[in-house]
Amino acid sequence: MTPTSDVVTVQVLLFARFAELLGAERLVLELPRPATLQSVLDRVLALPGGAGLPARPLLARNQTQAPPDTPLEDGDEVAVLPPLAGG
Amino acid sequence: MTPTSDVVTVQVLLFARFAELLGAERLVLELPRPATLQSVLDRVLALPGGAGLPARPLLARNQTQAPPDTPLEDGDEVAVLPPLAGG
Amino acid sequence: MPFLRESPLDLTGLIAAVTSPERGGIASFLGLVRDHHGGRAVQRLEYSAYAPMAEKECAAILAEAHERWPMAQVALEHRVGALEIGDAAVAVAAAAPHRDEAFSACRYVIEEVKRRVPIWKREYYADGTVGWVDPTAPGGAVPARPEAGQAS
Amino acid sequence: MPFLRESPLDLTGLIAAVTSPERGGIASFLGLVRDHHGGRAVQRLEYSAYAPMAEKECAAILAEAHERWPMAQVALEHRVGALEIGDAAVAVAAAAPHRDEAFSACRYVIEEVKRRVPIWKREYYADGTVGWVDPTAPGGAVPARPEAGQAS
Repeated sequence: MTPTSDVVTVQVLLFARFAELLGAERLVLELPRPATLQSVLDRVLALPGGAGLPARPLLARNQTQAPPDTPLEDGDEVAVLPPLAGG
Repeated sequence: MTPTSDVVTVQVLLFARFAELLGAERLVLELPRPATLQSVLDRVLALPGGAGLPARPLLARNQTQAPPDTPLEDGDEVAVLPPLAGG
Repeated sequence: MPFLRESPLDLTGLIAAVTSPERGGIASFLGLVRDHHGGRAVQRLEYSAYAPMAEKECAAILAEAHERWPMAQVALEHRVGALEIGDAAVAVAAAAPHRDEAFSACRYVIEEVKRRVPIWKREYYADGTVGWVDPTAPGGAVPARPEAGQAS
Repeated sequence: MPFLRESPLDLTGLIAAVTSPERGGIASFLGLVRDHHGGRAVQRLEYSAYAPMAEKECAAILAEAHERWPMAQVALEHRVGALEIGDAAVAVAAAAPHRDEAFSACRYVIEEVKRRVPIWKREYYADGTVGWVDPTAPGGAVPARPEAGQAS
């Protein structure tokens, strides 16, 4: 893949109830540039089981929470986070 | 001592720096009726070493903090308390 | 020093880790697994985490606490995996020269852990159902419908 | 169950005493003997108390906490006698169904203990002097002049 590639490839991590709904804990997605966290979310929501997710879940890029309009680079790690319940 | 006695006898407890200043941890005082915590304090302040005490220390009657005008009965336990420093 | 632990938490060890001769006030918090939630009897539960992000968030929270209360030293552990009723899920110890800083730092850390650290809790109820806890759900955190038959 | 103790305090025991399956949040406080006070190096200290009144005040404080936070259970111990640097002088553990009550009850109890319980602290300084701590003194709690030669 060259710097001029018109797609970005990202790894998408799913957790807890979201992983159950989609039947997967990890996806690899290819997205057309320019890609954002929202692009990932739109694809995830369209997958089988994706309708069970909330429209605006917490999102993280490379292990840091980030807003939906955050641009993505090739190789980014994206996470779609169910409501947090630690502590 | 009969109920009509015109004096009350109280035990006075001194602690910490106050006990050091007065050279005693316990006094027995006879006070003319009507006696109050202030009566005890006046007597204590007049004892040798009593001048080192503050004019308005915390006072307790029968193990409960009480104001200086609290009346005393025969047999009461009075305490003159230095500034508290627990915890 | 990972913040996520698969073995029982050790508050005494956390307290010892933050203590020093200058820091005379130590506030601590221990969150234990309760036997009920939202009116339902809980038998056991499982915590899972997005571990690398959870570790980063915990480290960031402690760094923030240290910035806000420079004299305070805070330690934190969060359990993951299978827990029984009464097990410690989270432990925080905050030591400082004065108790005000110790309490404030301790409270800050536990609040931020609950707010920001990517950890999830699956409860197993006495009636045989299971549910993912959702503190943001209206009307309570427990799923209204049993999920026992749900594919995983 | 006396609140005043002549032997080392046991926070773990206090926590165990207040814990129950319904009370999942436990806030605690430990006050340790520091190695300095008001800029002076402290080597050791002695706590003395008006014991019967101190016991009554401690019981009253816990009863007030229980009245204000009915779901909370609080335990308290205060050391008396000779203490070394790092020894625990006071320990409070407060358990409640939710952490807000636990922290509030814990904080209330330690503040009231400091404010109301008749206990006094005699510090032995590194320079050989001694002093009774007076938290109400202007400009600091430590006596300005050495008391080494003072009669007792």
